Amino acid sequence: MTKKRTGVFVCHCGNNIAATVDVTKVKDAMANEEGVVFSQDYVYMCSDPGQNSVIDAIKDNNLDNVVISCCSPNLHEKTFRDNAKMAGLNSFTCEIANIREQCAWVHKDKDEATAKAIKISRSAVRRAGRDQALEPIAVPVTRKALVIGGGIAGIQAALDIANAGVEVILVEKLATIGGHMLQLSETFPTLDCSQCILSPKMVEVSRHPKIKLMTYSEVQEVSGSVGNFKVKILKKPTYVDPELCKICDDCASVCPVVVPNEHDLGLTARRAIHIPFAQAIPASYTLDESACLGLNPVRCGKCKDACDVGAINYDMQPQTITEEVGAIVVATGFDLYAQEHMNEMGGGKVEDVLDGLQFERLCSASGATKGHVLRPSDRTVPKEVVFIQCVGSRDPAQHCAYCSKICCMYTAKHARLYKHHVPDGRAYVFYIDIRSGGKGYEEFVQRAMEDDGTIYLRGRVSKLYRKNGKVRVLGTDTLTGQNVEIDADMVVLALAMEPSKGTGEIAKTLKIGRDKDGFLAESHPKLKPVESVTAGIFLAGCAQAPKDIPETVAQAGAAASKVIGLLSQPTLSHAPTVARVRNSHCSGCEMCVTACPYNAIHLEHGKAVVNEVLCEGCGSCSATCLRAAIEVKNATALQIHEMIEACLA
Amino acid sequence: MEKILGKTKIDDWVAALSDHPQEVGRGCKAAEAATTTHWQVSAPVLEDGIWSYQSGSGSVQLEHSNTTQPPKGFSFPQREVFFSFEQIKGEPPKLTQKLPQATRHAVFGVRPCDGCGAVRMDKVFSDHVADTYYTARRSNVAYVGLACNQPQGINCFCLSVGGSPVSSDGMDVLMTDLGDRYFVAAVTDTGKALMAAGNSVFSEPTAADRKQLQQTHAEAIAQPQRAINNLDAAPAKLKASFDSPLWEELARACIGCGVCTFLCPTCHCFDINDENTSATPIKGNRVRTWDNCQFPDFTMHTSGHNPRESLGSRLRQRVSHKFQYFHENFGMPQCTGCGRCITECSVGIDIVNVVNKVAEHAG
Amino acid sequence: MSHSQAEVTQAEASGEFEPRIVAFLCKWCSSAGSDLAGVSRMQYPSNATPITVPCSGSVSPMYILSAFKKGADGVLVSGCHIGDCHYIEGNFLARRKIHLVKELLGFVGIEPDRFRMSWVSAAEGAKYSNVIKDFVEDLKPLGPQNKMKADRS
Amino acid sequence: MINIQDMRDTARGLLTKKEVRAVIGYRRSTNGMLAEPVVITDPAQADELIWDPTCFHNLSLYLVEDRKFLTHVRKTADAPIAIVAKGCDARSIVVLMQEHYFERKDVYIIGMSCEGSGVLDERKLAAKGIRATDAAFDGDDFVFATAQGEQRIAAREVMADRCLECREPFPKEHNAVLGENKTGRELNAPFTALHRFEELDAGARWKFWEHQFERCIRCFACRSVCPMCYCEECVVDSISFPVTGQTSAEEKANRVRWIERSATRPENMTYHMTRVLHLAGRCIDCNECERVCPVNIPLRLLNNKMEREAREEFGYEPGASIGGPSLTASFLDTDPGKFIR
Repeated sequence: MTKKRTGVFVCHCGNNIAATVDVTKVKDAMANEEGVVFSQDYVYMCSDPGQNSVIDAIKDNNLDNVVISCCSPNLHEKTFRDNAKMAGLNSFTCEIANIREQCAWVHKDKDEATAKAIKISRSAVRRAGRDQALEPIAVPVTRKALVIGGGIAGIQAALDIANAGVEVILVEKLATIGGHMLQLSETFPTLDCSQCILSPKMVEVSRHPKIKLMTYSEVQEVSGSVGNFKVKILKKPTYVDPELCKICDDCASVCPVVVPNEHDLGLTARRAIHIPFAQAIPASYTLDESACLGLNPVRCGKCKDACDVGAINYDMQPQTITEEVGAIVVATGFDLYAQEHMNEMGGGKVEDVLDGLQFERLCSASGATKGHVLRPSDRTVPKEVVFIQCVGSRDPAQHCAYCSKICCMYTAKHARLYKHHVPDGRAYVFYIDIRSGGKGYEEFVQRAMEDDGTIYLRGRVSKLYRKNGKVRVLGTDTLTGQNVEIDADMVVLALAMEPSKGTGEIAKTLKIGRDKDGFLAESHPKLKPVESVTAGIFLAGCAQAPKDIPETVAQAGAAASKVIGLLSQPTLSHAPTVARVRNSHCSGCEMCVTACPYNAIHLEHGKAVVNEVLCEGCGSCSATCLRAAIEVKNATALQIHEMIEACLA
Repeated sequence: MEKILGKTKIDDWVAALSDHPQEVGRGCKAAEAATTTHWQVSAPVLEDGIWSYQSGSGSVQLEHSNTTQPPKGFSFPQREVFFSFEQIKGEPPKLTQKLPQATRHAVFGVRPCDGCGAVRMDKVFSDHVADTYYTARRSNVAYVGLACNQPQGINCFCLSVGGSPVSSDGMDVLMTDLGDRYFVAAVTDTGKALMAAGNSVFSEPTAADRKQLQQTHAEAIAQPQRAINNLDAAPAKLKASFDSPLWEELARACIGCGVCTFLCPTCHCFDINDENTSATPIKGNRVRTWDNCQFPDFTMHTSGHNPRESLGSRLRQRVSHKFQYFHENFGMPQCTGCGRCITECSVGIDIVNVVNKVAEHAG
Repeated sequence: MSHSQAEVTQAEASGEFEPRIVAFLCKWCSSAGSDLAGVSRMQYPSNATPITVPCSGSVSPMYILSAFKKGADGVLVSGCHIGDCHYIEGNFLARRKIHLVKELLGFVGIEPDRFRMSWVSAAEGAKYSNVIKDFVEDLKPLGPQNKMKADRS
Repeated sequence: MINIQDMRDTARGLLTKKEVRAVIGYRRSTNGMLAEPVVITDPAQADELIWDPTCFHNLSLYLVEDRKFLTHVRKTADAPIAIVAKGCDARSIVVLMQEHYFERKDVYIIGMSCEGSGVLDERKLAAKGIRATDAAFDGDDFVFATAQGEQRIAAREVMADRCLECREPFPKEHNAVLGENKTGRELNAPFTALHRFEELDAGARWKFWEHQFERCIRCFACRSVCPMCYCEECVVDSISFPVTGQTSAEEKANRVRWIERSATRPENMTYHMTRVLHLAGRCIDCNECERVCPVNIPLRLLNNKMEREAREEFGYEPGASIGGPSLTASFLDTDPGKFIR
């Protein structure tokens, strides 16, 4: 084996490095290193002449690998790797020694900084000397996408992807798409009707030739990786054939079972066989198995008898459908933080204390009271209503530490809607701050105060309880410093938003991370806000963090564009710095299999095998392996060993 | 030179050796001797539950059963630096030989089997070719032996390998415990010098002393020991049993560790490695360390082939070396019957049993 | 001038003990955090030489022991905060392994201050600088590490 | 109380019916009173088997050897292999199965309950000045045959520390089991020796270990006897590198020399500390390493330290479950992190 020939290029970065690091000394020291056949310094390595000098030196000196001692690899690693490639080298044999951010900029003493720059550079020389030439891994792409969640985020993403000509499978857990947005009465800041703007999109989904809609379905299993996921979807039986169902309601009218209606958050009731709401998509009834007397003509069978078209089939079985997709959008949305957690707010046990969504259903023309604001306990018009913001939010000690972002706005909307329904009523809002950033938002809140006379009280509510047919609200107005006591007819809590139930499971199924609050984690908070930590899986809507409708739609569009971009390539390229198994050393103990965060390792004939497409090169396997039988290419134990030596020489 | 040393006076002798400017040493030149002022005395000390040679305690009590490690390390240490090297890029390498320091060791309490061990080590390292490092150390080591009035353990078998519990082979001085005093006999010139250094601590032996010595030695030799059945036949029997399946059977429990050979007074295999201390400039030491025929890479070829891959073949190597190959080269068995490899083997591999069984099997 | 002369710094020449630290930094958080310290021009002692690794979870106990054997006076492993690991759970694995290493080092009597682990996010330049400052301060009174350092004479 | 004849009958029966291809057990050695490991294949050999306080060996090592041999000759076994296993040995078999070294069906475990007793510590017996030619269990006592006649000693006086501190003297994982499952032993609390050592301050601990690591002669008996040290190449040294015809020159050249062959303190220390870390969560305290050490390095303290950390900090019990994840390949959200800055 002939010795590798290494070239070192030390950058002055103008005076950024040269002021504290004696670059000439670094260059000379590197020239003395074993294996280094070329060493030079230059004022701006990343300038055109600098880059050209790298290319020329590689060619002229027959270099096998290069080290650039310069700024952070985050800035110019790609630049110099491209240079290496242009000069005919493999780009993975170029290493960056960061002597600016990690050295020149943080030290004053020139001797010390120079000594450290030499160690950093020497360490990079050792690493480069052992670098293997690697080629990016090409992965073919399945041109199909999966969208999980049929709320506004999922609907938008599915439509955007489908409109680009890519097939989409839209999976929704419930019997209809629409999500929470469909429960809303009006939307801020324009007060336009939520259903009116959403229904057309739902219809478009149902009719789109590129969208395969799967309601009443759940994603069970996901394997594979970016470009080629394999997804198992469980389609639960609705016991009604949507093709035949005429939505005549004959079945529901004979059904003997009455249960609370989820769509109205329990403010109304429905039958075991039901349609969630008139505009549901798909337009079909669903027989709720958990409520039904037994799917058995002997036990009941009334609905089946009532159905003229024979759409009801008790023998319908759950189906598992396997699909292959290239990318996934997760839009599993939110749920409200449960009132039961809020003891100081009555813990869900005090009558006429509603959450925000229940109030939406009270205001909605399609809701429980047909759009009349009546309090649930006695169906009278509430004259004094207290709205409380930040219930469960911004309370790191007991509840959720984060701000749920939309409650200031929807509380203002609620107050206004209430005042529009009950002009002589009094609306109080307890708040901590008003956060109304957004186009037209601040003006909207101002109108709630000024036009609609909502009384805003800055302070927290300490307690509420039922007294004399009213809800007594005890709180403090921190602006006046006075205690406030209101006997309200109704109280509306702006409860915190939390990830929808099942977010944990779906995150596990997809092997994507969650943040400390349980929301799905984005890959980078600023630069990759719609990417999950797993390549090929994107995030949209409130599953990622609380947000309002326009933001959700924007994020869904962004996720869709990422999917379209990804799937527009014939193949994908995956970083080749992945784990490699040394068969002679592997004993098949499966410790790496357990440790791998990506399920990228499995056993074949008693030896570990790495799926290079799934492997992200984190090295958890190599640190766990007791036998040095697995390591990450170009970050091998031998390289680290020599780098340690270089740092301490 | 034969003397009597009262047991209470042994420390005075040790003190005299430690303090006495020393002018003689095996083969040392006058110029070297002038720079050396005393003997460093080592003797068995019971620490951590084992007997081991230690120096500097000032007090020597020869109440020990044999040491866990033989004294071979005094002349053949587990690690020996041959030379250091340094190569500045573009220049030829610079080598600096590292000869052992000329410390003189007087090792007390050496048992006859280990004295015989020294004889065999000397043959290996100086008979045909003198090993610079070994001989440099060996010339500065003197063994003050102690005869075994009783066998040291249940696995002693020196008598059946041509040795004796009272043998003075390899010793510079041989002491015999006569109850309240030692009978001290010089074996070599170095031994005489050692005794001379003690001078007045000794007294002359009486006829009664000599008679007791004879009797003690006779009784010692008469003590029952384990036995290799027919030593003289062993080389031929082993030779005939090279391909015997018995080896694998006898080695079935072997775990392949290095206890038997590292603790053996006559095992002398070594490995030579470069230990780098710096990559730029290249710096390091060339080092000799003990190696071990029981380790899996011993005799491993570069090709990956290992002619002695199985534990049975490694056991055969150890036993045949002791009782056949060494005999062929030097006319004596290499084994001195100390029994360490039996006593310390964690799985009961017993060289006496092995030799006897193989011989029996060979018919 | 040979490189070894170049490395004799003023402080070393003046005789004050300058601990030598090997700092294993994960690529995504701690290395980025140290970059931020640089961008923000936060000054800290030059004793720690960084080695960027993919993830704190990739730091084998062997690396740590090896650094001590090669004469490091202190060893730092720094990764992403729990929950922020770029590789989802590498730092969880690291936390468990490093705990064992740390306990073992202390058990055999190596000063606990010689080995340190920290979580430094990409946004915590100041924290990185403080981690190094504190480490150097804590190491100075301990003097050179000779317990594990191979004597290669 | 275990009747030796029952064990012999079990072994004989298994071999006669060809339910197993061999039985790994103990027989009397030629080295004094001690037992030695034996592998028998002939039912007639069953009468050689013994069971007494010198049966300290963890025979699961020979399951490893057996597997290595089968791999080497590229054969698959036609029947399981039987093994005589104490509580601790059975736990090590569980760890080996957890690491897929072999499968449950490959092994027939003849469990031997220590019945609230344990095995002998030869050093403790030697310290009492007793040279015995035979040893036997008898209730709470060990009975030794000596030149001076039979000598009866309370077992706990000469029992190995690890047995005194054993939490599970009954082999839970077994196919057949002999002896009673005696619980509620009133011997030493777990980690008694460790606690005693930890009363020393850091300086004294270093003095202790400095001395111990100086003394190691790197005979690798500790590693060789350990059933968990089954790696083809030990990562900490370049001694046992498995070179095959397929091993490339590059692979040979790229061996990492984490430690040198020289038996100096830093090298020895790195070796032992790596071994301890690699045994964390895998060591089941059979303490064979310490027993076989010719220079008596107290390795158990190191392994016990890791075992207690695993138990107290991570709730991990080595050898408890075949299907569970390994200690260092897994984690809990609640793992301690206070040491992290």
